[in-house]
This record gives sequence, structure tokens and C-alpha cells, in this order.
Amino acid sequence: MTVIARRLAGHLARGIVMVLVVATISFFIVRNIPGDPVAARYQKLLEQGMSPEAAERATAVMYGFLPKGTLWEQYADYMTGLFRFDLGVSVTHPGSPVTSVLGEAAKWTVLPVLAGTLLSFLVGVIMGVYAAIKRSGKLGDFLAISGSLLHGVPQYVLALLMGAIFTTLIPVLPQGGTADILFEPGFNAGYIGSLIEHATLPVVTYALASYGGWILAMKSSVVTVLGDDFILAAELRGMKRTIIFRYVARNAILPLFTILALSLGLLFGGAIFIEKIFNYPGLGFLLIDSVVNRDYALMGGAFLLITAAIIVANILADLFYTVIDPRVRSGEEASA
Amino acid sequence: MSSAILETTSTAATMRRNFWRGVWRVMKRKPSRLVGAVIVLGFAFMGVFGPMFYPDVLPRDTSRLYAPMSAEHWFGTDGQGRDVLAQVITGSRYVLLSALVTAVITVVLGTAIGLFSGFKRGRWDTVLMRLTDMKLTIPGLPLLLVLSTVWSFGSAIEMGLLLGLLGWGGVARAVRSQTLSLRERGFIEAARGLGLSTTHIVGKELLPSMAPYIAMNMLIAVTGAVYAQVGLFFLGVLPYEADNWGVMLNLSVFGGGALTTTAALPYMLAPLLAILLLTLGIVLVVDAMDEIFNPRLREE
Amino acid sequence: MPGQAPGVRIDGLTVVYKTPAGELPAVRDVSLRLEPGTITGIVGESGSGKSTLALSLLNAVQPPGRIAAGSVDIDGLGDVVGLRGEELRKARGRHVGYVFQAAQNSLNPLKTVGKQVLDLGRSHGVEDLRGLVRDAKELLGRMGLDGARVLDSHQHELSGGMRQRVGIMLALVLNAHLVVLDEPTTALDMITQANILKIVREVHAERGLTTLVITHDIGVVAEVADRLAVMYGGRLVEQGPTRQVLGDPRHPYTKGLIRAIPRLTGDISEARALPGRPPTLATVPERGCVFRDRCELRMDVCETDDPAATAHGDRIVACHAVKVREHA
Amino acid sequence: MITGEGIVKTFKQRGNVLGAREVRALRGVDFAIPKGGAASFIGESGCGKTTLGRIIAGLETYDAGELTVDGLAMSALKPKQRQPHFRKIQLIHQDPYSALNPTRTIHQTLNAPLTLRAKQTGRSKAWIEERAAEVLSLVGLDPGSVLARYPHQLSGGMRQRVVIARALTVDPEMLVADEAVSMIDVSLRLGILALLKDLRERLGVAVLFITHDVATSRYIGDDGELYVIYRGQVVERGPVDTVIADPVHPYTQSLLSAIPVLHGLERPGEQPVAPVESMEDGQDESGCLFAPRCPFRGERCGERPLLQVTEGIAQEHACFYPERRSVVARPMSEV
Amino acid sequence: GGGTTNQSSSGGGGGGGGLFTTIDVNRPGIDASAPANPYNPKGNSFLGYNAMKLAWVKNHLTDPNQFYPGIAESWELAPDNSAITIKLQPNNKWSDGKPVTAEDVKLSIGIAYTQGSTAFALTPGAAGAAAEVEVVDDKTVKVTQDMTNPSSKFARGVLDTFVAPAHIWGSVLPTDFWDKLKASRGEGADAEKAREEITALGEKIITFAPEKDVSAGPFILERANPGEALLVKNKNFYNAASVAPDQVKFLNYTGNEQIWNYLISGKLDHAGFTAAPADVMNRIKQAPGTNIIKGYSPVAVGMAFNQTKKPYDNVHVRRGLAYLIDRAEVTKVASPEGGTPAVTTSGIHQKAAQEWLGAELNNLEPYNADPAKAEEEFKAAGLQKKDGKWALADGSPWKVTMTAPSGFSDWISAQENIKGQLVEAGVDAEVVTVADYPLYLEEIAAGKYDVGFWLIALGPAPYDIYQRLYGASNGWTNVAGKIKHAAPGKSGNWMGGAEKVEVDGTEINPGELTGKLNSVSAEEAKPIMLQLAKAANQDLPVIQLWDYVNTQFTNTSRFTGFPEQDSDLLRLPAGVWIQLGMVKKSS
Ligand SMILES: Nc1ncnc2c1ncn2[C@@H]1O[C@H](COP(=O)(O)OP(=O)(O)OP(=O)(O)O)[C@@H](O)[C@H]1O
Ligand SMILES: Nc1ncnc2c1ncn2[C@@H]1O[C@H](COP(=O)(O)OP(=O)(O)OP(=O)(O)O)[C@@H](O)[C@H]1O
Ligand SMILES: [Mg+2]
Ligand SMILES: [Mg+2]
Repeated sequence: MTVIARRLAGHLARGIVMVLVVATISFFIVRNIPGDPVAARYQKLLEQGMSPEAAERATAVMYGFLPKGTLWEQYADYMTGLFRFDLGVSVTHPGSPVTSVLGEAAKWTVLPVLAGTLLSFLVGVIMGVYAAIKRSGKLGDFLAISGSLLHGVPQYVLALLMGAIFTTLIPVLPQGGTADILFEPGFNAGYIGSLIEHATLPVVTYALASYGGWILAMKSSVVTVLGDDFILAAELRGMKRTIIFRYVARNAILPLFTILALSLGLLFGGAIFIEKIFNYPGLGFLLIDSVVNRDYALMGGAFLLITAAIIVANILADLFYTVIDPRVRSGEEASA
Repeated sequence: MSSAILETTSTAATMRRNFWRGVWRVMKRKPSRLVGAVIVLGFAFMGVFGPMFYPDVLPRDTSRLYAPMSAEHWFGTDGQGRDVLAQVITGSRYVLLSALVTAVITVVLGTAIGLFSGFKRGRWDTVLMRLTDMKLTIPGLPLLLVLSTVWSFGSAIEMGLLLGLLGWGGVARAVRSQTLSLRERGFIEAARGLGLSTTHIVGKELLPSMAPYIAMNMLIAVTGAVYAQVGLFFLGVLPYEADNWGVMLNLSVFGGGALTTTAALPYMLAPLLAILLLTLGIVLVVDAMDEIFNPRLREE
Repeated sequence: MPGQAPGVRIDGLTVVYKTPAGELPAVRDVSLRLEPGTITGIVGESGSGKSTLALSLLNAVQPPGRIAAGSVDIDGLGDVVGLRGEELRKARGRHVGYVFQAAQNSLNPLKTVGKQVLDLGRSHGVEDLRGLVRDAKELLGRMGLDGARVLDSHQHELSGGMRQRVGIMLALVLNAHLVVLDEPTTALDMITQANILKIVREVHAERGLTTLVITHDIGVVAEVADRLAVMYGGRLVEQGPTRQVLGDPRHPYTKGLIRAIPRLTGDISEARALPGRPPTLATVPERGCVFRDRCELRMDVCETDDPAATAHGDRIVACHAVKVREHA
Repeated sequence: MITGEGIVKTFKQRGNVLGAREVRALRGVDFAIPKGGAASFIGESGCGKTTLGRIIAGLETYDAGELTVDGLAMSALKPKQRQPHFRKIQLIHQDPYSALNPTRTIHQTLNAPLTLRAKQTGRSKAWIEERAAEVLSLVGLDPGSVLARYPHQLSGGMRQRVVIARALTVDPEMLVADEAVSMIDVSLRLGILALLKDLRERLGVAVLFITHDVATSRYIGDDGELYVIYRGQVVERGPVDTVIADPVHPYTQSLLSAIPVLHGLERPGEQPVAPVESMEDGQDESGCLFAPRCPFRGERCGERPLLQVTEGIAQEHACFYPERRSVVARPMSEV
Repeated sequence: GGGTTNQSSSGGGGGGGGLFTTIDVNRPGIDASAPANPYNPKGNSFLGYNAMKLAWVKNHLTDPNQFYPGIAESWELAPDNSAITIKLQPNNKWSDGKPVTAEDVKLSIGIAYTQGSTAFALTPGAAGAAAEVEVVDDKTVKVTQDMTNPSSKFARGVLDTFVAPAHIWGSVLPTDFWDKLKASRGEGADAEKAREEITALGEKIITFAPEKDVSAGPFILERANPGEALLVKNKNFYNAASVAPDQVKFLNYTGNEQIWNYLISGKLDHAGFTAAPADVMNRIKQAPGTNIIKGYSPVAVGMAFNQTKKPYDNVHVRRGLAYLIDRAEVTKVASPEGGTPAVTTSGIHQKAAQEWLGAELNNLEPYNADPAKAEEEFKAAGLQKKDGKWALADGSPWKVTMTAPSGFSDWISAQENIKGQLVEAGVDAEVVTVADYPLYLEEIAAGKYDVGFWLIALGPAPYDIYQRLYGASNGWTNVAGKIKHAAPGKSGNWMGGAEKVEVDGTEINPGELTGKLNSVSAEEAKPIMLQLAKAANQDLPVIQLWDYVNTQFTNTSRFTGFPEQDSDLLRLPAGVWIQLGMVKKSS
């Protein structure tokens, strides 16, 4: 297990450096954004019919939520805050620390994306095996091309098509929101049913969008393994089909687990288009919203969280690999 | 000795002819690949010549806003009463041009960095690869969203430039590993042993071996770039651009209610179909290239 | 239950591969007899069809190849070419043990050797799995390995020679009495090779096996085989008792091959390479003798007629020139 | 004249923060190859033969010791200055297919170094073409039919000849042939070996032959020297035929004993030596490196023996208990 | 408080239900974790439902001082506008049972100071600021105006104030708050410091999170999630007997298309103003029970010129463009349901213009689309026409570059349409967008654009109407009742209009006239409004394109009694309609 410990130490060191770098980059990008959130709010109030003076004064309060001091002081504050998990105060959500706004939104991203990822992984892997076994037939061709197409098509195309079908043409699914408020939140059928109903479109779309990748990856992995000598050897030893299938499956799925772990890093930022199109109040949505509203702190925070998740997933993927693959576990470097 | 040269060139020509015959055979084996090639060529034609068929400002017919599909307007009209298909065609130039810029930058930068890193190895390699790792770790779309607020996208070229600057990581990584594995192949070592210049080694030995691979990456980068920019326009975080696919999507959904009623649906579907078709074309062509350039299959 | 040391009769075996240029034979009209209890060696250069022939013994030619004609009759099993499905699967491993060409990589990298032995047992309905593991351990011990340790190891923890021995163990542990070894020592170094060859010989004798060894290295055959068959371009050009063939080769190819072996002792000026180059699937002539392009005894008939394999006492040679000489 | 003194090479496998794995590939190797001479390095897989060859060809650096080319110590020179010297030493790769760029014709492959040379010596284009044809003829290929081809259109033997021809374009003083025939069909091997010998004789090129097949080492010339290497150390060194006929180091003896006997043509040696089987991991680093596998291990073997000359023995060896044993098979005809 | 919910009533089906479903169009994105705090922009405090003001401003065409009762039952304004006496609802209680008192109002006014309201402004000399707040008795409060810079909107400023329960919110203001306030009134460093301290309190107030929602409105917050918020009836509300719904469900929305979908599926009992394309509107109309109420919305949009840039400094160019643009077509394309084409470009919303200008309105040049006149004007401006294209006087090409913030789809559509119209008439044009609204505002104020869209005619107060044309953006600032003018390009003067304009032969200073509107009575304002309307219409600092129409959606399947067309309740939240007892369950 020392291998794991050693790897972990290295990864953690690198990960922390990476987070700091990203935090720095995002800090400076975000502080260079032209446009003034206060002015934006002022004009919004005007549109809502508030008199100009009232609007001006109402927005003046928001100055209190803008960071103060020189750029370098702000930077120092930001970085020290980071160590306390303090990302500052959001302008568009005054009174809520950025971390809690992010936390609320993260809840609504992680679960659907996790569900979507696992769903697509499951289906994609199974279909990938099919595509590999039937690779010289029509079915295999179809699976492979449809996989490439689904993999190639951007998320928003799928989301828009799904939206057009299920909210415009046959309006059966709700568009937006997380659950019907009339249901008492908790572990009751009504609430959970409502949660599922609201999450169906985002989850299914996300699953559809990532399904193509899985089927392709699994197909090529299975094809590789099928070409490996030990499979032919097992066959020549008269091993049962089921056992050989297990050999293929286990060896083929191994590299996919790493990709799976990596794709879990996208949990937080993986569904920006889908959340936007289905108005699902997750992190991606929050990020767009903060960009549009020039909410520095929130934007920086969301970006940092999304990146940090990926870094953590990278580390986990590597450790995971170390644990499940005996070759790596025993210290032999896997040839990259 | 001139006869030798003559013979060489003629044989080279035969080789080339054989190559094209091989291409044709691969294409013919699965007719879908021909379809793919036709689609890709069609898009290229559309991007280059499409806008020439229309006036700079498309004619509008305010009596027919969001008109349904008809023989006259294949994909109906938009909220200004302009023909949707015409917009897809005139809009293709921006999208494809900037995608091409992106692809070129991605591939050139990625290849250069990957080559340098893989070829020099040592300290430079470590530094560049750390950088690449970092780039690859930072999620692209969120970064673009944040960047869209500081960067003003004046033109297709500029758009392509930024996307290209953000996109080279994957290619660099891949080219590096290719370079590393090619380096292990004896012929690179032999060239060094013969005292051939680095320029020769990189330009004449390494690059040609990777050319198909790079070409495939380039095609894939084109699709990636199309998606990214159309997506950003769709989200509305980039400045409006008349006759742009992403803007069309944005206007159809958030202005025309394409996800609410059917009137603006053709308006939304047209650019979506264009993207789907382009993807399909490129997927099919890449599939064919995969086979054409696969060394195993190249040995006849 | 497998009988003791089965005999094998290969008759008119032709195996073709589907290529862009159509179906081409990798093994053509080969007839060969493996006498019970003997070690037969097949030598041939790369691409001459050795592995294809060996796989045919298990009816295991991989697509895009297929057995196009002929039969492989194994005592106690019948014609393997006709076997299908479960029958075929059960024959593999149980009746015929196969040691893979790339035995280096013939183990599942994710499972310990022991687990793979158990998988093998389950596949063949062995009830006494414990006994099977014991047998495996014994076999490994017999081959000079620490059985317990090896069974508990993953492939990557074993050296090349150890892996090869594990491969042999897996071929024998179910008590198969016909064993096919495809290039058992390629990629091993000299000392390990000598060791493996010794083991092959000993185990063959102890267990009463019929063994087929396939190799491109005449030395290996010379070391272990009782009988020797020479393959060229998918054809068996000569076969006979090893010593006889080595000492007195008849077929021009065999002669050339033996002359081309770099030798440790003796006059080096006698050694000479064969001119020309070995054929590949695509360049093997469709009609006539496959060796004629490199043959110094070429005659007109070689262009058109495939020489038939004819017996000359213990020897079988397929050459027009040899026939002519015999008759002369 | 190329000599090496105490060449040491240790590979540090890239580890992480907490330590790297070291592979001691060469542990102080001495050798000397005269102009136009021949030497063979033999030994088991992983003993460091390739590493040594690459160091000699200038493709790899060494950690200690000194490599001298024509009296010049290479470590004293800057990389740029070393290059022309190393260009005189050309490596012939084991795998002739990977040694040729599959995307370039033979013509292009030969032209590149020739153009460089023409530029340096101010020769014309015509010379390049002429010379290309000439080197191909030298290696026994017909320029007309080969020049325009791609490597995959040639057989293994032809490819290896092309590789040698390419090395000849720079007029090398030495060819380092690293297992140059092991991937070539048996029937063609001798052709390449004969070619190397022929080049020695005709062009005066020295040949360093690296192999694990002892027999092939005889074919580059009877004036050649044989170096037997074990785990990065030369354990025996002498004229090829002497070492083969009368090996004194138990490792050499094991190696020679392991060579299959062509029953029917040869009879086996009388005193074959089989090494004691030992696990490869946890190798002992102290004392004689072969001792753990040595059947004749004695008390002194706890020390590391140096290459030495002892009385009554023609070759140098690194063994405290050298003894001639007749291990190699003899032709039937000899007896 | 609040009872358990009736889970079977979900969805919104069935007649005469107790659940009222609505959407707060002013606030996209419900923040489930935000406090029930009316001062917090994301707070779960919904105006008219659980957030109460002293009174509710009527949507009157011209009079800013008309109200419906809220916390205040009645009020009395001194004839000279110098003071207002407010009487609170006698029986009103907070949802926790405590009575609503004058102290609550006083505290709320204190809070209003920290938040910068119109009447309770800290800036010395601000127009219409209160001088004194006096608790007359338990249910009466009197507020006097500082008469140094009086405003006609004083009453509005006072009554348009949130009221929060003092027993919950008392802690947010320090005990010496009122002394501090006094101190802040003067000049000098002490006063400045006091003002700063008070403003700093604003932040604390915005973030204040009461443990539970205590409301004097008809409803109390029950819970919220990111998609929806649920309110239940407040039994202590003074008019609880007339409040029809038991529960109110607020739906979140993040894009208009969501509102459209809800409306089409008949889910909403009410939704505020939402622009919708024609086809969507048709589908909404077809939904059973849909009822669309339209009314006055005191905003118009104008195409504004940066007169420091050539050739827009020339009034003839501006007029020529006005003659070229068919405003009806623009409106049809850009805002078919949410706007009516501007009849003139007087700077006043069409509906209010009739009131202010009467018959004079008909004398204003309507700038009907007329290419011939446009050509005349362009020629008068010295522009040249070459090959059917207009070029500048010096022959250099002319391109009308219109800028809009991206995401403002109606503005962009309008500009696209105008572009098309102009190009057809030989004027080259383009549409450029900037990433977003904040940037747009920053850049337009910096004078970076030639032409951009600008909201004008912010009624009903006359000063507010013209302040957008002749206010800070055009160089005039009103500090303590004194009007100052800054040169074009300075201090935010990006419009760069002339300081004096000739109207009917006399030169006027529109900025000063606008300033006057702040304090004069309605009658006195009329002639000034006419002068300014003429000035705006002739000088055309902006071309008024369309006047917004407030379109509200209701559904009568479950509830009836919604306001009529053009009702003065239209711009008030449905919560106010409910609390006034108008909304009834349908039978
Ligand atoms: N899957 C395949 N598809 C097409 N041709 C094949 C296939 N497998 C083998 N061949 C061809 O069949 C011929 C015989 O192959 P085989 O593997 O039996 O040769 P071999 O004698 O075992 O060679 P080696 O010494 O390299 O193992 C070769 O020419 C080879 O190219
Ligand atoms: N680049 C490298 N990095 C790390 N270790 C290396 C490297 N090159 C060689 N080695 C190690 O050095 C030792 C000697 O290798 P070398 O290739 O010289 O052996 P060899 O005698 O040529 O073996 P073979 O007969 O298999 O070709 C081996 O243990 C090998 O693993
Ligand atoms: Mg084989
Ligand atoms: Mg080597």
C-alpha cells in the first residue's frame, strides 16, 4: 500500500498547487471583467418602474457587497479566504455566502449528473460489448455509428431536441424546477416522485449525451482485449464462454473505470447546457447566471469548485486504478 | 542517373495512384463513408460560396413571421420574416471559418508543443506536460464562459483564435505520446545517428508519419470548435452576430418559443440539423480515414 | 476420459484466410501423422503456416480463417474438424493441451494463476477442485517452481520462463495426453530455453504424451523431437525421423535451411544463405511447387504441378526433383 | 580504434517524490575494437548489450568511465563536437522494419544523409544518385528495383540490407549491429552475416556484433574477439574460437551448454553446465554476480572478481575458479 | 405558523381550488436558502403576499400620488405637500399575533433610510426627502417634508415603504439610530460619517434573516425550494376574511419560455408582464380560462443618438432617420404583444401624452415613414447619395451602427428590422451587440456607441418622464434643486445634445425645465410638458420607437375577480388584488 500512499502524496501536492493556480487565474480573470453589477441592477430597477433616484439609492447598498481595497489586497483576502472555504459574498444573492449558494446548486447538479453518468455508463458498456462482438455486422456498425454520432453531437443539440419533443410536441414532462413545492420535502413517495419527474429530462439527456462515449470506449476496449492473446489462450484451454466473457469484461472495463472516475469530475460542471435548456437550478446554471449578472464572487467560486472537482476526480481515478489493477498496485508503473 | 530519378518519380506517382485507389476502395466498402465525404465537401462549399448567393442583408417579409415550412421557405422564416435556410447557409461561413481557424491553431500549437515536448524530453517535457495537464484539467466550457466576459469577440478569426488557444492540450498530449513512440522506432534514432538535422527529422520523418493522425485531429477539432462557439452564442454570452447558427438557436428558443410552440420549431431545427449533419459527415470521414491510414490495413 | 497417448492423423488439411485478394490458403493439402507417444516437431520460417496448422488440431483457426478441406482425426475424439460447440470446447484443454505461441501473455493479467486454474476446472466440470489445485502445484513443482507461490501470483509477477512453465502446466493439468506447443521458447533466453526444452522432454516421457512442437528454430526440434516435419509456404515439404532428416535432408529447401544455420563449431565457409525470400500468403504461387522460385533443382514441371508428398521409407518428401532422382 | 574503460550506466526509472528505482545496466565495462576489427558481445537478455552498443554509437550517455574514439576522449567534448566522431559509428538496429521510415521510399531514405554529405563536401546532385546506387550495390541489392519502393514492400533481409546501406552512406568506420539478424528469417540470416564480413574485408569497416546467439558471432571473422557479458559486467573475453572451444567462466559455459544440439549432425559436449535456477528478483549485489546461479561456487565468490588473465588460460575472465570444460557440441564429422 | 399542506391539491387541476399559482416575473430564480427578508433582492418575501408596504401605488397615467391601502388604512396630505399623516389599519396583526403599530412603521422608516428610498434619503438636499418622522399615536404616524427641495412625489416616497415587525427587526438598528440620523442631516465631516454609518447598516439589513417569516400580509412563507416557493394564508391579516386562496405557490422561472409553457398548460392563475411571440400568445389565448389584461406601462424605448458623433450631431440626419424607420413594423417584429408603436416621438408614453398634451399632441410631427422626406432631410444635412447609397458630406461611407446588449432579444430584433429597413433605403447599417447589459450601460455612458436603445418616458411623475432625455445622460444634473449642465462627453453626458433648443421660436433649456417638473403641481407641469414634448419631437435626441404595454395573464378557471383592462391595479402584484378582496374562488 505504500505505492498508494506515495502516489497520494504526490497527487495531493500537485492538486493543491493546481487549485491555487486556478484560483489565481480565475481571480484575475474575474476582476478584469468590464461592466458593473451595480449599474446593471440599477437599470433593472428602472425597467421595473422604480424612480431613478430610488433605484440609485437601492443599488448603492450593493456597493457594500463589492470587494474593497486594491487589487492585491483583494487577492490576498481571496486567497486567505480560500483556506477557510470562504469564497466571499455573492452580489446577486446578498446575505448568502458563496459557499452556501454553491452548495445548494451543487446538490441539484450532482445527483442528476451522477444518475445520468451511471445510467449511460451501464447502458453504454453493455451496448459497447455488443458493438464489439457484432463489429463486423450491421448491428455493430449501427451501434458504432450511432455511438460516434451521439458522442460527437454537442449536448445542447440533444437537449434542444429532447426539449422540443417532450415539452413542445408531446408535453409530458415538466420543464424546469426540482420538485413540486406542495410535497413536503423528505422521504415520501410524492416528493420523490416529483423529484424524479423534474429530473427526468436532464438526466435522460445527460445520459444520452454521454452514452456515445461509453459505447465507443467500451467497444474499442473490448476489441483490444478480444485481440489479446490470453483470451485466445483461454478459448484454447476450453474455458466456458461465461468465464471467457467475464475475462473480457473485467479486462475491458478496467480502463473505463478510470474514465468513469474522471468523468465524475465533470459532475459539477458537466451539464451547463442541459441545465440552461431545462432550467434546472444546478451549478452550471448558476455559473451562467453569475456570468450574466457579473457576480464576481459567485462566478469565481463556481469555476473554482468545478475545477477542484475535476482535480479531485483525477486523483481518485489514479488511486482507484492503483487499487484495482494488480500491475500498478505492485509498483510496476503502468506504461502510459 | 536521371533515369533513376525518372523511374523514381513515376513509381512515386503509381504509389500515389495506388493510395487513391485504396482510398476509393475503403470508401466504396461502406457507402456511408462516401455520404460522409459528400457532406463534408458540401459544408466546405457552403462556407466558401454559400453567402455569395444571398444579398448582404437578407430580404425580410414582415407579413410572414415564423412562417411554417413551405416550398418557398424550406425551414420557414424567422421572427424577422427572413428565410431560415438562407441564414443557415450565410451563417455557415462564420461558423466554419472560425472553426477552421480554431482547428488550425489547435493542431499547429498542439503539434508543435507535443513534438517539442516529446522530442526534447527532459526538463522541457516535464514543464510543458505539467502545463498541458493543467490546461486539460481546467474545464473548457466553464472557462470559456468566464472568459467570454473579458474577451470581446470581434470576428470569426478572433473567436477561432481564442478557442484554438484553449484547445491545444489534447492534441499536444496525443502528439507527444505519438512522438515518444515514434522516437523509439529505430528510424528516428538512425537519422540522429546519421547526423541529420532536427529540422529534417521533425519535418521529414516525424511529421509525415503523424500526418494522418494530425489530419484526423484537425477534423475532430473542427467539430469541437463548431460546437463550442455555437454553444456560446446559444447561451447568449457572446455578442450577437447576424445569421449565426448559435444566435439562431438562441433566438428561436428564447425569443421565438421553439420549446413552447411549433411556430419557431423549424427555425431551431435548421441549425440543429446543420450541426447534426456536419457531425455525421465528419464522423463518417474520420471512420474512413481511420481505415485508410491504419498501417495494418495499408499494407496490401 | 482421454485415453493414453492418442495418435493423430491429419489428412489433406487446407486452411484459408479471407483477405482483400480473396481466400488464400495458409496451409495447403497437408497430411501428417502423429504417432502415439512421440514428439513431433514442425519447423518452418515465419508465415509458413505452422501456427495455423497447430490451431487446426483444435479446430480453432481464428476468423477470417477457416478450415476449407481435410480432416484431423484424433484417437478418442474423432474428426475434430466436425466438432462444434460444447463438444469442441470440452475437447480443448481436456484432450488436447495447447501451449500458446505467446505464452508470455497467455494469462489473464487481473487474476492469479491459481484462480485461473480454478476457472479451468469449473469450465471442464472438475468436481475435485482442491485436487486440481494440488495437481497444478505438483506439476509446477515438477518443473522446478515454488507451486504455492506461483499459484498466488499474477502474470506480471512471473518471469518469461516461469510464465511459459505455467502455460505448460495449464495445458497438462486436466490430464490432456495430446499437447501442442507453439513456439514454446521464442523470446526466452538461451539458458531458460534449454531448461524449458528439458522440461518438455521429461514431462512428455513421464506422462506418456503425444506431443507436437512447433518452432522456427531447427535447434529446438533437434533437441526434443523424435520426428521432424518441415513446412514451407503452407506445405509440408519433408518429414521423417529427426536424425535422418537433419543428417540427410532430401528436399532442396530442407537442405538449404540446414546449410543456412549458423553453427557453433565446424567450418563456417560451408554455411550459405538461401537465395530469394520466403513467400507470404499473397506471394505463394497458386499452382506448382511453392519453393520453385528459390530452388536450384527447378524443373519445368515445378511451374505447373504441385509435387505430391511421397513416402521414401520413413521419410516423406514432396519434390519433383527428388522423385526423379529416386527413380533414376 | 574505439576503446571503452570502465563504462558505467545506471538507469533511474522515473519515480515520484519518495524515490526512484535504479537499474544498473553496465557496471564498468572495458573493451577495445581496433580499426577494421571485429568484436561480439554476447549475453542473456537484459545483460546490457544494447545499452553498451548505444553508448558506443553515441545514442546514449554514460555515467562513468571513458569512451575513446580514435584517441579522443568523448566526455571531454561538447555534444556538438562529439557528433562527427559518433557519425563514424553507425548502429544497425535489430528490427529492420522500424529502422526504416514506412512513409519514405528507399530513395528518400538514402538521399537524406547523402544530401547532407554532399553539402559538406561540395558534391553535386549526380553524386548523390550515384552514391545511393553504389551503397545499394555494396549490400547486394539491385538499385533499380529497390530505390522506388517503400519499406513494407521489401522482405526482412532486404530491409536489413537497406539499413546497412544507409549506414554506409556516411562512410562509417564501425558498424554496431545490435541483434542485426535475430528478426530475419533463418534462411536469410547467413546472407546478412556474410555481408557484414564482406564489408569488413572490402571497406575495412570495423564491426561490433551484439547477439545472444553465440554461433552467429563466428561469422563476422575469425580475428574477432568475443565479450561475454553478465548483468552489466564482462565475465570473459578472448578470440571467438578460443572462447567457444574452451570457455572458462561458468557463465560462458552455461550459455554454451544451453545451445541446442543438432542431433544427427552433432554430438553434445561432454561436460555441460546447467546453472542453478534462481529467482530473478532480489538479486544479490555483493560478491560475484553469477555466484548465486553458479554450480561451482566457492569460498572466494563473496568477493567481486575482476577481469583478469591467469596462467594457462588464453582468454581474460572474471572467475576465481576458472576451469576449461568441454561444453559445446561437436560436428559428427569431426570425430 | 402555517399548517400542513394539502398534498392532493398539487398540479392545479379542479375548479375553485384553494391554491393560487403565480410567478414573480421581477425576480427570476428562487433562492431556496435566502431569508424571508423584503430588503434582500433574492429574499423569499413576496410583495403583496408576505411583504407589505404602507400603501400600494396605483398605476395612474399622470398622478404619482394615488394609492390603495396597505398597512396604512388612510392618509392625509397637507395641501402644500409639506406633511403626510398616516393612519394604520386598526385591526391589523402580525402573523404571530402581535398588533401592527406606529412603532413598526417608524422602525421601517429607519430601515428605509439605510436602504436609500426616495423620501428617506440621506443625501442632503435630495428632492422630496422627509424632514421628520413623528409617532402621533399607536396607529398614527406623521412625516414632514424638507421643503428646501420639495418634490411632488413626496407622498409616494413615504407610502411606498415596506413595513417590517419591530419586535423581530428591532435589533437591526442601533439604539442611537435616530440621533445618528439627526447628525447626518448637516454638512461637514461628522454628518458625512453618520451618513456612512447609516449606509453601512444597509448591508446588515439585507443579510438579516428572521428565524421565521412574520408577516402582516395575507400570506406567510411556508417553504421554498430552488424551483418553487409555497405561502399559506395568514389568519391574522386584517382582511383575512376576503382572502380567497389558502395557499399560494410561486413558481420559479429562469427564462420567459418557461412562463409561456406554464401559461399554455393553464398552470398559472396569474403571471405578470411577459413578452411573448405571436404564436405563443395564440397558444396562450387558446388555453382554457386564459384572460389577458393589458394596461398602461410607463416605459417606452427610444433609439438614442450620440450627438457628439457625426453625422448624428445634425438634427436633419436624426429626422431623416425618423422618417425612414417604420415604427409599426419595428414594433410588430420586435414586441408585437408588449408594445404599441410610438405615435410621435415626444418622449412621453402615448397614453400619458394624451393626458399631458391634449389636442396639442396632434400637432406634433408624427414622422410617418416617408422616404421622400427622409431624402430631403438627408440632403439638408449635406449627405450625398452615391449609387443608391447614402454617404457622409465628405463622401466617406456612412454606416448606422446600432448597439444592443446581447440577451435583449426584442431590442436586437428591432435593430435587425431597422437595419433591414435602412439598408433598403440605401443607408448602410449594422447591429452590434455587447456581451451583456452592465457592459452596455458602461460603454454607452462612456460614449462608445453611435446609436443605442434607451429606456425613456418613465412615468407617471413628469420629472421622471423627461429626466431620461434631459437628465444626467444629456448633461443635466439636479443637486439640491439646482440644475447644472456638463459639456458633451463629460460627467456621463453621452447624448451630447445642445444645452438650449429652439421651440416655437423661443430658446429653451430643456434640462432646467425638466428640473422644474420635480416640484411643480400637475397643472403647472402641463405647459412645461408641452414645451419639452415639442423640443423632444423636433430635436430628436431619441427616436421613440414603441411604448410598452403591460400585459398580465390570469386564468379564470380557478379564481375570478381579476382587474379589468387598463385597471390602475395592473402593475401591482396579484397579492395586492387578493388582499384587497377582489379575487374570488370560481364556483
Ligand atoms: N488473421 C489472419 N488474416 C490473414 N492472414 C493471416 C491471418 N493469420 C495468419 N495469416 C497468414 O497466414 C500465414 C500463416 O500464418 P501462421 O501464423 O500460421 O504462420 P507461422 O508459421 O506460425 O508464422 P510465425 O513463425 O510468424 O508464427 C501467414 O502468411 C499469415 O500472414
Ligand atoms: N531507457 C531505459 N530505462 C530504464 N532501464 C533501461 C533502459 N534501457 C535499458 N534498461 C535496462 O537496462 C538493462 C540492460 O538493457 P539492455 O537493453 O542493454 O539489455 P540487452 O542485453 O540488450 O537485452 P536484450 O537481449 O533483451 O536485448 C535491462 O535491465 C533494461 O531493463
Ligand atoms: Mg506462429
Ligand atoms: Mg538488446
